[in-house]
Amino acid sequence: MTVLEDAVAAVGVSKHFGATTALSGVTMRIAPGETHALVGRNGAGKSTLVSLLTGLQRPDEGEIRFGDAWRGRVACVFQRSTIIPSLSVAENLFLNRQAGRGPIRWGALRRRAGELLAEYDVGVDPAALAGELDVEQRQLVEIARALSQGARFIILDEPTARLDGPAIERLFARMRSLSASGVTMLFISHHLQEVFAVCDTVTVLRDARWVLTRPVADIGHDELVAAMTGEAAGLAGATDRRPADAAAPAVLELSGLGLHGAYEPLDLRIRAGEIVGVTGSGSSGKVSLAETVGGLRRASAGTVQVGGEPVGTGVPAALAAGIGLVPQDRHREGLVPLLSVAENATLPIAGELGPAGVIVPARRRAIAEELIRRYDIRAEGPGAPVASLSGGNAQKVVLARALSTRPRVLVLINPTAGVDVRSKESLLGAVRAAADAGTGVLMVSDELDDLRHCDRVLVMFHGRVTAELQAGWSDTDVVAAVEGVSA
Amino acid sequence: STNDSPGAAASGAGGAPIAVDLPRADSDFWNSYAKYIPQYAKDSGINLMTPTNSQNDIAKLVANTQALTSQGAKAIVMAPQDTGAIATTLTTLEQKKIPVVTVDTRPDKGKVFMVVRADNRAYGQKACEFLGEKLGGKGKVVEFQGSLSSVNGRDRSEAFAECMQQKYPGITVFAEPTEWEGAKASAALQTRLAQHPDINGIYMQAGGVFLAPTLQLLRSKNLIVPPSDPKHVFIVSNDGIPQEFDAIRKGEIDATVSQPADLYAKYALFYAKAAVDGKTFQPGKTDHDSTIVQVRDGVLEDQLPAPLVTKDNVDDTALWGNQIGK
Amino acid sequence: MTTTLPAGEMPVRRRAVPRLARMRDLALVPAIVALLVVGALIDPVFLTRANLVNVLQQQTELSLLVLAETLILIGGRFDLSLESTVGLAPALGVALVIPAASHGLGTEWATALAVPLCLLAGVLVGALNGVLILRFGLSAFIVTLGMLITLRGVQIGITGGQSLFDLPPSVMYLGNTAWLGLPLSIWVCAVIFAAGIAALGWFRHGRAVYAIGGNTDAARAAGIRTDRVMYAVFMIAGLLAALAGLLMTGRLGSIAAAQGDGMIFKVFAAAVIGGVSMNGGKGTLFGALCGVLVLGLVENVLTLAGVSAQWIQAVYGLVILVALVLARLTTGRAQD
Amino acid sequence: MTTTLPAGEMPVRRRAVPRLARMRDLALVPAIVALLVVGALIDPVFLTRANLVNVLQQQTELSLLVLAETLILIGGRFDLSLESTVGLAPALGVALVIPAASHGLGTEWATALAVPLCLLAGVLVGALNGVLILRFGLSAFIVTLGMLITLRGVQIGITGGQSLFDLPPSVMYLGNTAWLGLPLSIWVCAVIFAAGIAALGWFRHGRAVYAIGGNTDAARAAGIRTDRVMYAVFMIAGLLAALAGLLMTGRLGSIAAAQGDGMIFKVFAAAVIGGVSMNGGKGTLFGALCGVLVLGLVENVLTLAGVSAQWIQAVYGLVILVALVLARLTTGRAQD
Ligand SMILES: Nc1ncnc2c1ncn2[C@@H]1O[C@H](COP(=O)(O)OP(=O)(O)OP(=O)(O)O)[C@@H](O)[C@H]1O
Ligand SMILES: Nc1ncnc2c1ncn2[C@@H]1O[C@H](COP(=O)(O)OP(=O)(O)OP(=O)(O)O)[C@@H](O)[C@H]1O
Ligand SMILES: [Mg+2]
Ligand SMILES: [Mg+2]
Repeated sequence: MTVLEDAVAAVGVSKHFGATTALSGVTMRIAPGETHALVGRNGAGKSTLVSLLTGLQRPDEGEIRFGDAWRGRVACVFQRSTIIPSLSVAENLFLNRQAGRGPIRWGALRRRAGELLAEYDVGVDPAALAGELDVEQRQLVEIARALSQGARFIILDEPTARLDGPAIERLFARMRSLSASGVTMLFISHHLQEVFAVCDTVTVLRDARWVLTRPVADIGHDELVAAMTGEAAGLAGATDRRPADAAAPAVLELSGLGLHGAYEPLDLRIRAGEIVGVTGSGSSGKVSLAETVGGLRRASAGTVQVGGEPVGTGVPAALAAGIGLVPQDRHREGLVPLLSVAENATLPIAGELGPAGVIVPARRRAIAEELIRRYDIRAEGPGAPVASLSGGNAQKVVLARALSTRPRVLVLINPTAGVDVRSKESLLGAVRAAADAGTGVLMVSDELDDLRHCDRVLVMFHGRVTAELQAGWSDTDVVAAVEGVSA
Repeated sequence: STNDSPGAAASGAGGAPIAVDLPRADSDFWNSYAKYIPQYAKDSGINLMTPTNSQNDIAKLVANTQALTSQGAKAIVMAPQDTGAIATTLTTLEQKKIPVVTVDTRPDKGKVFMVVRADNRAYGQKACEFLGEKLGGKGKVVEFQGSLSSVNGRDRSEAFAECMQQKYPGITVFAEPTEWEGAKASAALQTRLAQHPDINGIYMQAGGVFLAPTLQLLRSKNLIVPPSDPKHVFIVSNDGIPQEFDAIRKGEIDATVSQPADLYAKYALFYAKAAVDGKTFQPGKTDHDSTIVQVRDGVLEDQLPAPLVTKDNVDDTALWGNQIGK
Repeated sequence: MTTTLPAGEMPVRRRAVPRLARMRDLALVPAIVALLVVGALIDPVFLTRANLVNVLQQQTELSLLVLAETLILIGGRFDLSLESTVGLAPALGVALVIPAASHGLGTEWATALAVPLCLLAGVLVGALNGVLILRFGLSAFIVTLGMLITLRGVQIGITGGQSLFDLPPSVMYLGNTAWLGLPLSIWVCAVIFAAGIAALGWFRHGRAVYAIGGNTDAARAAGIRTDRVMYAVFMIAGLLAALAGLLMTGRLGSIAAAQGDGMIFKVFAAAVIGGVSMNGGKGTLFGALCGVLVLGLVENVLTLAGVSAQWIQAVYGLVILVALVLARLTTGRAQD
Repeated sequence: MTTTLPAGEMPVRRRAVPRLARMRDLALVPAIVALLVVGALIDPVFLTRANLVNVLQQQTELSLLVLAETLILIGGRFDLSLESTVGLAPALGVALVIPAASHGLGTEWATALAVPLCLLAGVLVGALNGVLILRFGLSAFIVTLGMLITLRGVQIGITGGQSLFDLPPSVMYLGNTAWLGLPLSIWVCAVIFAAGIAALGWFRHGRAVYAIGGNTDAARAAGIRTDRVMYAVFMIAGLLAALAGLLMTGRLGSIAAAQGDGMIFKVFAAAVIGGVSMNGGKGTLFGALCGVLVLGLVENVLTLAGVSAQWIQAVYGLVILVALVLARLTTGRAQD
């Protein structure tokens, strides 16, 4: 018989972590040469399946089968960074294959690394320490590493979550040419249009179980979302937002606020109920701006005022003034992994949970349950450690934490990074609800989907605000402004 | 000349520089010894180099010895607390023709000019006989041993055990390993007293570390009573520091073996100078109430007297513990 | 407009975790029970009130140090110098008030100042550690290792290596008094542990220590003044070490130049056996206290059993290793 | 649906860092030069060949331990038990071959076996640590702390606390021979360090240790057999500790029950002053070696300067602290 052998197959695999079932009897077959998408909501088990396929973990039940020619020819871009910060970029690129039996020739290695990086348009010195790279550069290094391994099967777990448009386009171009040369790929993303753009087949996981596997051409966007969420309802659009009251008083006023080396002094007023987006290319200074307002950085010039009162420096002062912050990186600044959902969500309001610094557990629990309900956090309860949550749900805890103080100003940095479609919707819904209740929102984001919820969008370029777009902008306006080309 | 090197202290005396290494800085006994050294050096016109301290660490002792030799020491006084590990150093020093006087301990191997030491076996023996007699040959005795790796501690323990076994088989001995730590001794005694409330004798191998903890514990158990009281616990200590004498005077302990810190310092320097001057000694009685014995080929030992101090002789001004601070 | 998602058929996939967490806390209870049984079999004296009180009293100083170290470890830092503070703080306090003839410094301040001075010395050492670690960004391990050596050296320097015997009664009081038939030091420890457990479990500043140890950046972003809290933790730890030094001084009746020497190893052993993580953010005072009890009981049982001096250390070490492996197997979690 | 924004060209935002990294390596060189100058001013003897050779020889054992510890630290683990292996391994090797009358175990195996047995003992201890840490998932700190106590206890147990001094010549050879006027132990260390620096700098398995210490999961994902590499590291470390024990035995002419006692603190001090991180993945053998030299020179200078016995420990500790602060200021990086 000439049955085409699977390149890789997971057959009836289950995986448990303690009491958590991450995968339950999932079967997925990947044919040679295809580009296979794997989608599902946060916590559906996608990354777990990847760790089984790459052999990092063993299934509790079922097995992973490789076609004869495929074993040992797998490369992977993991969702969690596998960059080793204390080693150079060159060494990270060629980790464990720096040399054959003999000694490593560092000069040659750096040259090879330089060539590889140039091929992917990554402007990084191969001799630099990987720890000095920013998130996006790290991601590009990881992708370059995986694609350069001469592997016949490549797994990409949310490779685009931390890339901007051109980088994504370059990645797709590279994927298409690899696909043309017969390389098999498994692609994971929360951006469904990317699935439609590069994949042949799609598998949907929901709640640790397999739901469907279908050629991409045979499935529509809404049908895919329905399969992921288990419900037929379509997604609510972002259009039906009533514009903010033009007469509302300003809650946040930045006058001459500047941070040397990051962005030039600027003025900005945000009214109660207004959502102001800020976008820009890498190193435009947008994140630094948000972090200054949130109290994480000390401005080198200018003042921040909330409701007319000047705000001191530091997070405690910002919190006291009524500024809530969703920081850029939930792993670094967002969450204390070992503590419970309840505790993480109530960290800034710990002083209000009882008299004289006492924390009354019942009150904390009640508040946390309310937050969990309001922001639709999927956790087994307020007492579950945050480390056991999937990425999207963890992000919602960070938002809940920022909103727990009922802030007058909410500062968000890339709030929906790595969050599935439905969770994204509920996250942004929560932000809008807060705005509707009179909070002024400053939202820094690279995603047009996020920005569509804004009343106006500022575009920054090399530390300056170069454009201000009122609601009703078109995608091309933003793209042009971001690239520094006048539209 | 080495005299202009800062290593040679300006003691005003000429002559060959003599070096002293102190074994540790955290014990009362050795600190007293350290105080006597410059005093006797001055008295006998010795060119004393600044003493080094090896902090109870044999590796430091070896390093110090090397440094002192390069600084021009012509004789070295040391007190190796680890008597095995000094062997190679002694060989090296012998090759360099630098005589060595060891104090308190006798190296297991290698040649030294003289060992200045009291007989530690005699300490154990004296303590055993005192307790045996006071207890009338029966009872229960707790012995705070030093550390197994210390030769002095081992000598005291062995002699005490042998004597008890042969002369007073009616006495039960609880030997407690303490690593010379007061806290360990206190805990062991507390446990032992709970187990055997009728303990009536204690032998502590070092008064400096065990005296205060023992008394403190007995006091809290109301066990410090005059010898006439049947509950009295007879205590023999070892070292002869002023605090032990005070305790004897107050009737808190009954005896101690006075380990002669002053004589250690005096005769160590005496023999070091004699060695530099080319003098030699023979086994036999000395002019200072002691005996030189040949412990093995090439090693002479001057065994200084170590008197047992009780209420009867505690005020003897000849005891070093009574001279200190006067 | 907010669209709240219907819960769908999201099954509750996890069993409650707190039970597990609490189990970790209780992991040593079987070991303690086992030790009690073994002790009782070895010698009937073991289970007497007097003996058990002795065990407790002997562990009071260690337990205070373990409490101090646990606070610091939960905060994600490290302090090796506590054992030197146990000696230096009382020695300094005493040396400043006694006459030079008794090896004092000659200042002869009022005797009543000895205890406050001792506690102050502890706080200052903690503050100094804090400055070097938090302010200068030095590695906690190596800073406190340097401190360990320096402080012991200072103690030897100011006392000339002599034990201090002439102690004012106030210094002896804490470690040498009994209330209602129990040594005062046990009462003191009990109160401090109760306060510590309450603070770490139900007070904002206590929970902040967990947050800092778990993720300092996140704690800072949530408005916790991380440096201030850690300064406080280091100073409280120094204070507790000084207090432990006072208890020990009272119990032993003198301050040896080596007081506290070598305790730090036991402190870490007790804390880690008791489930406190070396990586910060994890552990409880109750667990740490169980660790202290296990070590104390092991020592007591070995003494009562009359294990030969030659082998006692090997047996002690082995028992610790076995306790670790058992704690690992009962909680089923990797330690760190 | 979601459209991500394009970004302009990605500028190279940061300067090449290796220069800094290399500077970190050389951070101690000024301190070493300063010590040499100070030493020369204090005593002309200091710069004599004999004195410097002495300093080097005295540091050989420490340097081997530091090498071993550095390997383990780079791999992100911890080993406190090395100092006990320094005593136990030679003691065991010797006790198995000498007659019972010299405190042997009575087995009296062939004398030639002493050295191989000693090294084997070191390897086995390393393997045992590896099993407990890697296999059972116990905390490295606490396992090796337990080992530290247990191994020392075993040594005291088998030797009854006595020093062994009837040593076969083979055991003495390494620590007690000179080649071309330099002690053999210096040659041995030089060769081993050269090999270690080459392995860690230019060979795949050496680099794998850095990768494991930097991020174990990432290393595993890159196909490195992380457990296997770490087992090898633990066993090599045990072997090096046993070798250090042999050097020390030869140098001192006997094996004391306390051989190696207290060295581990110095080992860590040297490694961390030398820039090795306690968090894994960072540090070089060259830096660690500089750390060893600094400690050795400080001790030598303090001895030659005749610092009073009363204050020498305090001064020594202070010098370490100052060295740390200076290393921090010259490299400008926080230590960990
Ligand atoms: N090491 C682990 N320990 C405990 N639970 C885990 C572990 N890894 C994953 N989980 C749990 O298993 C489930 C599946 O996680 P997984 O990371 O595979 O989700 P995912 O589909 O990749 O989600 P996301 O889109 O957010 O990346 C989640 O509930 C997660 O919390
Ligand atoms: N405290 C600071 N001191 C000096 N330079 C800084 C500081 N903070 C940020 N920068 C620099 O300022 C520029 C803007 O940084 P920022 O992170 O705000 O940009 P961004 O637009 O968010 O970029 P990206 O999208 O890559 O995160 C960068 O070149 C960054 O390296
Ligand atoms: Mg995932
Ligand atoms: Mg940024």
